Amino acid sequence: MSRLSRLSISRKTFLTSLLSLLVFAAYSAPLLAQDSDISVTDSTSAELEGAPAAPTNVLAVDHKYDIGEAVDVSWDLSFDDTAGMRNVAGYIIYRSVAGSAEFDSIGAVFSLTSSFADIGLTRGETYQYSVSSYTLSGQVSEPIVSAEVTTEREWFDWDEVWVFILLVLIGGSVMYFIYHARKGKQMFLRKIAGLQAVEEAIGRATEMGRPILFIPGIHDMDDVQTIAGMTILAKVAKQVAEYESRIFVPTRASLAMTAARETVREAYMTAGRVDAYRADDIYYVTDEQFGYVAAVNGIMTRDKPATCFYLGAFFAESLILAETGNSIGAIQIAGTAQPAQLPFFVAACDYTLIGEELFAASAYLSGEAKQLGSLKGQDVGKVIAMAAVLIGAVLATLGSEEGMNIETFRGAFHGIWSVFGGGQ
Amino acid sequence: MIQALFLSPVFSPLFSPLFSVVSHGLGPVFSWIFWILFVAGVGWVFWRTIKGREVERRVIFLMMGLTVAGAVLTGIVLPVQETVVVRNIFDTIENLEEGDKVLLSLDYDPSGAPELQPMAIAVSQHCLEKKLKICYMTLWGTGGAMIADVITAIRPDFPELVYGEDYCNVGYRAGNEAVLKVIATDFRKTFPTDVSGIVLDSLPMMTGVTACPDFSYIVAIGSGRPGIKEWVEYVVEPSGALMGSGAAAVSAPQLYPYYPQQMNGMMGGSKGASEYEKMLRRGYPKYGEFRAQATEIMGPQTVAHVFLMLLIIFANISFFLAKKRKGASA
Amino acid sequence: MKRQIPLALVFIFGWLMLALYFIPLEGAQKVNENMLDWTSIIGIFALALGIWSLITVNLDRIKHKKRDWQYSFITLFGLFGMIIFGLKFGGENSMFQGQESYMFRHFFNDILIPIYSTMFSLLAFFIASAAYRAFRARSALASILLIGAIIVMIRFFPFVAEYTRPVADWILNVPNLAAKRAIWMGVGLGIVATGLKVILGIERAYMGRD
Amino acid sequence: MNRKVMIPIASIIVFIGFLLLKFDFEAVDSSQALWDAFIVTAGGFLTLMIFSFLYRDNPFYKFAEHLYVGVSAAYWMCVGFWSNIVQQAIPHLSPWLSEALDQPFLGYKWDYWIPIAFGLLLLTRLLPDSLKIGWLSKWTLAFIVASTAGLLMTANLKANFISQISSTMSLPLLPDWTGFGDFVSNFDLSYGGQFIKMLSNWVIVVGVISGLVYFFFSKEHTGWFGRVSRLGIWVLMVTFGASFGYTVMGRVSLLVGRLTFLFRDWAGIIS
Repeated sequence: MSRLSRLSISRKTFLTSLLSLLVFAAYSAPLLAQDSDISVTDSTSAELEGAPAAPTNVLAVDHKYDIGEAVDVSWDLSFDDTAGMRNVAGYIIYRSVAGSAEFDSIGAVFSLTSSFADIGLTRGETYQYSVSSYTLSGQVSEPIVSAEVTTEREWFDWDEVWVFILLVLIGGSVMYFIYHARKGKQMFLRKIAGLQAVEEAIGRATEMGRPILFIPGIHDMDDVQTIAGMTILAKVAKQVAEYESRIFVPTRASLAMTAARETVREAYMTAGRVDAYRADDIYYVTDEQFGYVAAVNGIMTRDKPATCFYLGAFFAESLILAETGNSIGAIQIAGTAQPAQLPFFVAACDYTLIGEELFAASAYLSGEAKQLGSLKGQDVGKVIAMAAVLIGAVLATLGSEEGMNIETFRGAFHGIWSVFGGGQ
Repeated sequence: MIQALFLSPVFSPLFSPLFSVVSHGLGPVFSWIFWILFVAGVGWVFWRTIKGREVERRVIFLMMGLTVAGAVLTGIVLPVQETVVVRNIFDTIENLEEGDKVLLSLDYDPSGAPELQPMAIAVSQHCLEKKLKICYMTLWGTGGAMIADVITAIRPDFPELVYGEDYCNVGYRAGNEAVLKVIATDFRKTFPTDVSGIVLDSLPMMTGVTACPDFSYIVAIGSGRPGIKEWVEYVVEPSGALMGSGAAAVSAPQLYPYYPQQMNGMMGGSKGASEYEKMLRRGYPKYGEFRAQATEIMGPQTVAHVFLMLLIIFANISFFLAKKRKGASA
Repeated sequence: MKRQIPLALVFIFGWLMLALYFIPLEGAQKVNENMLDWTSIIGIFALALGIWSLITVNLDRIKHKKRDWQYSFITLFGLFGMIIFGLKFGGENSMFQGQESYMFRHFFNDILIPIYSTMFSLLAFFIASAAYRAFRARSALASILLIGAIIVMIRFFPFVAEYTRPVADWILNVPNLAAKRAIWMGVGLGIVATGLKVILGIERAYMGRD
Repeated sequence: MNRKVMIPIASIIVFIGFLLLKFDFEAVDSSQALWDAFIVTAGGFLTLMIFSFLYRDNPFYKFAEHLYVGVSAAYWMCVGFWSNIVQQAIPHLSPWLSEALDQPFLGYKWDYWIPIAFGLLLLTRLLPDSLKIGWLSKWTLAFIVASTAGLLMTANLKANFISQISSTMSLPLLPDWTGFGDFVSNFDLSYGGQFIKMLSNWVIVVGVISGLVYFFFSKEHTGWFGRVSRLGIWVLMVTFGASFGYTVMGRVSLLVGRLTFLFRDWAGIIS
């Protein structure tokens, strides 16, 4: 029980830290937006005959967090865009380079748009921008000029700061629990149905004297799902070697074949049966998706494997494989992180590892403490997600109510939301 | 004589709301034979179910094959209902102005073609009717052939089209998501030339196009990865371009989360395509029913659906009967 | 040595790629973009291994007259035939123009694509047999699966569609969205944790030993 | 004569018969006409061969399968070789090689040597085992796996985790709420109505949270936690059922495409 109570403390700590981070972000977001090199140029009423009112408050700000190649231009909408004549068709943006009075038109946006990102500039150069509104009939307002702005380089991409913070939080807790687990801390883990069946399924194949088929998905090693599949393959192959059964691993990707060979050979070596390892049972078929499926179908109907594993990235072929496997009476264990293919595996296989369970499976099967520790780190990530969803929902609810004095919450909420990239 | 009987006023009103038959099919006599066989087959499966026997998978295969084959041969057409998700795409294109540029990305291969090609054709026809300029591209190596097919299909309707002025084809570049990442901000970096090596600057319609948002509308039609999800992630989200999409039925549900924020409309599978064809037909009557590819597919699909639903119902009846029997014997 | 160097490589490249994401540096973006090129170039070398494996497996089958060994001739015939069509020599008028060759392109587009689409269309049959077997109200979970499928399937029928369509659309838009989001979040976490384990060298089954 | 000989011979005769039927004898370019006829005939036969697998495994299916594997493997290798090595890498490596392969030299790029080097390391696997340098291939594996893992971690965290959270956390649980009285008097079951809006937001928030609870590994799913996790798996199952049902449509359309080809282009039954 002490274990559980300690767990809840760590969770509380994470919740509190998350909350404080969110609140911090909410307050700092407006500060970040108000930058020093903002210029305010008030416009007077339109001087040109029939021309729409000019936009106001034209600001040009160096785009933060980049290598210094972009400037964000923004302005307040023309009076004739939102009210007044309502004849504004859009805005034209002009740019001049350091001191030159010559403004070139660099782009235009539709009406009701109040920002423009100018990219592909030179770092360290000073620019000046101006914006005019125009109507469909071609009248253009006087241009409103911004203050000068110099592009700068930064060394950290602050646009991605939330990715960084969450990476540190989640990665940190994964590492923290791995470290703890290494020190011999016992951890509770719930059961996953498909994984408990693995050993039984291999045993059954051995009894029936039939081989085992393992498909590590159809992606190459540049997909994390394939890597997870390989880790499971290592455990399966080890057991196959111990039971003196036989395993076939046809692959669609050639690098995956190389990896699978290493994996299986290692497993046979660990089991002390390196002489029984047959490299030719792990082979590349073809890169063509359905050519691969055709060949695997052939293997299934001819070799009649008693157990089929499908663990990795799958696409449309999932159901073809699973149904053919079913027709030969094989026990089938599938797992993928492709949400679109899960329904078919669930319908046609005996056991299915859903999404995250595929990644968890390798840790479960390895039984190594450090692997298991990472699962707890993943759970911390889920707590963060749940907390964020709940807090967000509560704040949004409060924010939608009229007459309550909750301006602070509302502001905080909008801050968080915008920092998270919402509302764009 | 027999034909006259089947076409007689007694029978045709009975079925006209259910389905109509297009001219290229085998005709009413065959349709009747087909329906009789279909009902007989389903009845047989039902009979076996009642008797508590499982239906073998090959029988299911055979029935499925006969159902779809029969429906294809008879050329059944069913009524289509429109949805807002598809209508949004149609309306966006309808409201664009003459000369606006549309980027059409066909990210699929021949296996996706039955569902997706009709979308590409219908959207192209609509754009050209509105005198918009279309730029074709693809993220799939096999997509080049798809673009060529679409262009071949639409050319006869618009003989006056000029390559480079009214439409162009920049073809395929390897790199999947990387291509999108780059064209979101710099179109020419990845596509300095069109598919046949002509420098993009020399194509009149591409002047002024420097990045994806320079297109008034992007329609991404795709069936996998890289596809619509990648378009949203690497183009729409960073650049704020306006996008509509056409997805294979299988991937449509998982793309719903992007509607309506990241994409303003989506055509899902042949259903979505046939809706678009219907809207197109209404606005531009010259596109008759006979030329609507997706609409033609819908008939067999629905018949197959009926069959599948019946199968599921039978399966459950047999399951409950078996349970009851087991309960009675115990 | 044999063991340490790969692990060191994993560590270095893993952290490097991770860090580059956050650094706005010309080089960083270039490496990010080039990574995909690099992977595809290495992929071709890997493909050589793959093709070699395909050839040896089939030759072995023929040599030992294993089951269906005759068909290995067809595979090898197809393989080498296509490779020959894919060669490039003899200048502009030759029929060998690499991947632009007439035969090479058309053999694939016109002969193999039909097989491809046919394989794909087998799904129509398998989906029927899978539905027949799986959609039975055996247990609470199976019943829920069944209900979800039925509601969505009847949305396509012309007459009932009017009434079932809103429900089906709602299921596809709302609970579907919730479930997909939960799956995606979980997958995101799983990938982060697995990636971290890879970079730290904890997950290294794919590299074998020795 | 036994079946093993009869079946291939009969098939070839039928094939040639079909070819003759499809051949346009009046065509100006007879080799083109032959090719056209061959394409349609072979396409149809191969289609039927694959369909025959539905009945059971048979020599025709085996033929199509083995042909498909061989040709497609070679196809992807050639395409990869020409586009990735010859067109992409060579023009940046050596002017001499570029010229030999008819490619314009585009200037040196040292970084293209990295994949080439790793690729060559991979090929050490092909050398005889007695040389004992096959293990060098693992360097390549290490490079690919690590760098893609590093790339994917951030990309996935952003796309799958953060963006999903941010789009879920903006849902008000009481949308357009102006009081209970208004809610009751304006009660509306239509799709855009307040009740459905509210229900949807609740379902999404509760669905996401219960789904996440289902994925929880380090806590036993019992008690209230178990009930929430049970709810989570129910939501997943409804979704799976719905997606399955939704997919049927698309799959049948592929079959329609194939059968249309068979009936129209191959057999010529329908126009």
